[in-house]
Amino acid sequence: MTETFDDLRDLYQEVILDHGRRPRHGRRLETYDATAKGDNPMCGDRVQVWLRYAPDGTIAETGFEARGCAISVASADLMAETVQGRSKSDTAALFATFREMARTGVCPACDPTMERLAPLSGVHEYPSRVKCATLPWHALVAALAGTPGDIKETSSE
Amino acid sequence: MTETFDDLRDLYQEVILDHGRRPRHGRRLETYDATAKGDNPMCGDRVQVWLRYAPDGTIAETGFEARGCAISVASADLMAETVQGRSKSDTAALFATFREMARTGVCPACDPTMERLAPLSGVHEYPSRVKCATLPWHALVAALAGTPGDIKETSSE
Amino acid sequence: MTASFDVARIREDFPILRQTIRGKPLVYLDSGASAQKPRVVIDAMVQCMETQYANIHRGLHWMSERTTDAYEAARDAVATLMNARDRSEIVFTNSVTGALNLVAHSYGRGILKPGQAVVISAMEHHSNIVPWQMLRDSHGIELRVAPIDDAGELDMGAFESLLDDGKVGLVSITHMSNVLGTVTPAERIVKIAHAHGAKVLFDGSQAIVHRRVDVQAIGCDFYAWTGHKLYGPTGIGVLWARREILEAMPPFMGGGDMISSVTYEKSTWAQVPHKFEAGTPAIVEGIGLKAAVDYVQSIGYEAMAAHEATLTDHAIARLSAIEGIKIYGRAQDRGGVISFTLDKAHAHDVATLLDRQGIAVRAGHHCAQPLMQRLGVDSTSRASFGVYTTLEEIDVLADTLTRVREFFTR
Amino acid sequence: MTASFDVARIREDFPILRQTIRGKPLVYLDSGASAQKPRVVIDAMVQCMETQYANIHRGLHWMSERTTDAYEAARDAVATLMNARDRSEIVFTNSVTGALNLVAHSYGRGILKPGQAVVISAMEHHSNIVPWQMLRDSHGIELRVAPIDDAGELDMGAFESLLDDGKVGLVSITHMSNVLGTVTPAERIVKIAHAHGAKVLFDGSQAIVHRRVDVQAIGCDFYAWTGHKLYGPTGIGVLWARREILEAMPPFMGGGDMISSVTYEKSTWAQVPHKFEAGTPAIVEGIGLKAAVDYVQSIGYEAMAAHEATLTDHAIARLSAIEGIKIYGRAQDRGGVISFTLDKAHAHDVATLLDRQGIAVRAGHHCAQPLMQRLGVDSTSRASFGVYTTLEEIDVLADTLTRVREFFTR
Ligand SMILES: Cc1ncc(COP(=O)(O)O)c(C=O)c1O
Ligand SMILES: Cc1ncc(COP(=O)(O)O)c(C=O)c1O
Repeated sequence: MTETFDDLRDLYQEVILDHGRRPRHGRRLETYDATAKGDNPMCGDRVQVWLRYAPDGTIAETGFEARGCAISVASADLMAETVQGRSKSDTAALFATFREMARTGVCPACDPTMERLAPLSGVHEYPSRVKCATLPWHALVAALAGTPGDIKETSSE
Repeated sequence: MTETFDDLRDLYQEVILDHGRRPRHGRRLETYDATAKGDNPMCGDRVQVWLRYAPDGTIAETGFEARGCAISVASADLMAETVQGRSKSDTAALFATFREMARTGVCPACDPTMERLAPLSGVHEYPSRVKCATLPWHALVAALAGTPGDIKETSSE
Repeated sequence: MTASFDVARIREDFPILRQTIRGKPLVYLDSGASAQKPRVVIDAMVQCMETQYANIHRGLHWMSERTTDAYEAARDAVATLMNARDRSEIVFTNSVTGALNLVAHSYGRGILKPGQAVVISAMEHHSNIVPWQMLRDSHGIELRVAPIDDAGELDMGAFESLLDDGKVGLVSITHMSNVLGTVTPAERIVKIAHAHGAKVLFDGSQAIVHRRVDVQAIGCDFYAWTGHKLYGPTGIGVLWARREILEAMPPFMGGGDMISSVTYEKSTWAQVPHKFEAGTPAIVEGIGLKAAVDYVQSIGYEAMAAHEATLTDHAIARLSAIEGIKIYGRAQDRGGVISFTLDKAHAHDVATLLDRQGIAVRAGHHCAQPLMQRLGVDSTSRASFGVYTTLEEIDVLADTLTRVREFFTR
Repeated sequence: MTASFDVARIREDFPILRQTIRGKPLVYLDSGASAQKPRVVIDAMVQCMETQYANIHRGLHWMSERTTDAYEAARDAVATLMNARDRSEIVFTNSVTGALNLVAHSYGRGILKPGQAVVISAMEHHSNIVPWQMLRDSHGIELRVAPIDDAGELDMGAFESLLDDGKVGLVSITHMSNVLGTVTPAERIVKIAHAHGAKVLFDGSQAIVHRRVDVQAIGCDFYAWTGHKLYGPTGIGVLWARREILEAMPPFMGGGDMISSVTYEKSTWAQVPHKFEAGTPAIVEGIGLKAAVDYVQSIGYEAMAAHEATLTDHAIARLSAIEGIKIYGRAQDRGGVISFTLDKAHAHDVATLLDRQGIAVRAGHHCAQPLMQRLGVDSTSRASFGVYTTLEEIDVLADTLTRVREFFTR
């Protein structure tokens, strides 16, 4: 097996397969401060993100429910891990860096905090899969902005 | 001059130029039994044909007014000359033969009565000009059929 | 393979099949989305642009006459292909979507009356749903949906009962599903619809790729399809309709070529089919489409259909044997389009993993969201076949799918 | 010729120019009807079909991703060409006729209200007349026609007074006449129209071939043109409109690619521009159009416009000297399109005689019957120029026309 799909390792690294199969944060939060949905009509992926803030306004916890591919689920889960303890503006900056990495496959601005997200950089080869990776982030950012409605993913990736 | 346009002789034979410039029958009949209009919307050619029948039902006289190119005017004039004295069914058969000749450039079924029309066979190279040559005939046939209304040339040539 | 069908020779006609993807030979199993183009189609387009290109229908010069002839020869070829009674029954549009919208606008708003109904089926492409929804919302036409059974076949009893009240003016239904492969019983549909006073339009985008379509034998009133799926160029589609219906329909778009005369007060329309062909048409594409039709005719529908049946049987046998696979659609009469899901892997991941091995399939809702809902899925993967598809390619697909599942199961 | 413009080198880019017609070198003076295609355009189309062709926007496989990129790159190239603020303001249609009908249907029926008026000019192509007549007749919109003066220029005073009552919702006007060559004062038209609360649509089919179009500088609301006249493929046209206007407009055609979600009860629309691009688009043609735009940009509008001014001045000087000729249109600001009649020969006979000498011109009403009526003619002959046109070709035209007249005068 491994031989045949060796060239898949760049895209489907073990960490993606693992988080895609067994997301740690794949659940609706019992109590939450904000939520938002993301939707990619082109492929049918759907995600909802819930947020709880700490007293200092940083993100205390993130949960999500996703219907989608391994990449979107893994991306949501890795996102949830990464943003824990961060401020809103930190998170927005992180998304910008992540999005750039997903689009281009490289990350000049990456610091160690991005390490957890780096396995997702392989999607840059597939513009349509880039959207899978960024969908949960769009929902997160919408939730942070306090737009709890139905957030559509635009096709601008 | 003549050298340059030698290769035009097949299309614009002297008889066409002559009849195109000075049609013998280019006038509305004072008294008539039938009339019809032809119209080629693609190029803007327009013709009206008037008919007078002899007591035996043959065509006694044909007149026309045409706005169009040398080929349509010459064709109308040569038609008017050719159909004089003919019965309706004769005329219809003549049109069928003429149309075939205009389309193909050859005329296996041609008899001496077609001689006058033969100069028009050059149009076969120009499908869009074939319609110029057949337009007056369409109007004539429509007049013979007793449809005095506004007859449109179809683009079926 | 049948004896008369030499797929290796046919593959040589398609330059793209020599491509490798990521160093692996291309296995193109996405013909249902769009077919590859044989050399003759590409050459016809190039030859037109290099030797005689000009705008058509109103030029008096040599190139315009030649190009007009070549473009109009496409109409003849299509009329023959579909066994139309008359070449003037062939209207060229930009795609089947354009053709279906033409009918929805012109027949829908011009002939159907508010209060009448249009029947579609539960397995339509969005192109045969949305135009009727727009007609419903703007013109007061009711939209009815004929259900399918679990095998993916049209429920004929339910279909007929939708027509019972006599309100249905038009049945617009796929002749072959782009998801399930189901071929619908066209002649029976027409009989039932006509008995209830309804006209019938078939979306033949998939069907005409797979079998001979004889509009007179089917007895329908409209038949629409799209050039790029029949090995032809993009940017051109076909609407066939009975001449008397076309003549009764008001024009859809206004512009050059579709008029007889124009004054500011009033314009009059050209004869059919030109009445429906406003503006400079897809000239080079029409000429390419003729080459595609000639190509298909030279292979022959009988040979193509036999080849496809062989492929489809083999694919269903091989894919069914994969653990955790689910294949959608088990119609008796079906074409070479197979949708499936794997239990352990999402359709998109499947498509991407296959792509890494050079295998092109489609994954998603296939522009048929209501059907997806009926099937209880968000998306499926779909393999679809063309004249150039081989049994070996299907084996590669099946073997790779087995490994894809293992990859996601470890 | 200007120094920077090497027409001999440019001619080498166009394979068709090596053709002979009836043994004579082709003199193609019908670019206003449709332009010839440079090698780069043909190659881009061939290369797409031979190496990466697939349907776009929803494929997950390598070829679909590559082809989607290439097609969407055409949108970027067109956005840059027109200086659109945003690539999503570029809608691809099948032709300018399709673009004008899109506006007439969607903006006309969706935004304009019965009782409002649309202003066109007296020198429109049928494509910019008939859609508004159809809108008038179905939707109760008044159609007003701004007159031209005897030089063939828009009568700006009369134009403004048509807007006086504030009822005009849209001005839809040519940016350059395909008969008279007149370039209309776009920025002044926009100023006046906006001052009266009307939006402005330009039919730029001819204009964009001859000069740089900057939609932000012009300040208009819509701008439409057609690919085949800008050295691009047939089957593709462009509508640019301000994003907020496109967003407010309802969709025109329904189908795949233009939806966000579909259920039988209700569908929601994709973001602009996709909302207006139903069905599989003219993929290969879009890719060809990008090559055409790149080609035009590589020559540069400044060089093209200078070349054309040289040709036009020369042509007017040479043709005016012919006995019995009448040239239509003497606008100050004009492009390389020259209509004329000869006193002794009908326009069709002229075109045919020229064709026998290898010279391709157009003769007829040029899809502008109301303008013909205004000019008091049934038809004219028309010579129109492209980047590949030479002064020598114009000399051949003038010399041959002199002989044509003699031929009909003897
Ligand atoms: C000014 C103008 N408008 C509209 C058109 C129509 O273009 P198309 O036939 O490509 O739709 C043309 C060309 O024929 C034109 O010159
Ligand atoms: C059954 C069916 N109908 C309609 C369409 C739409 O075709 P197009 O996108 O060429 O208009 C397709 C293909 O996408 C199809 O398979």
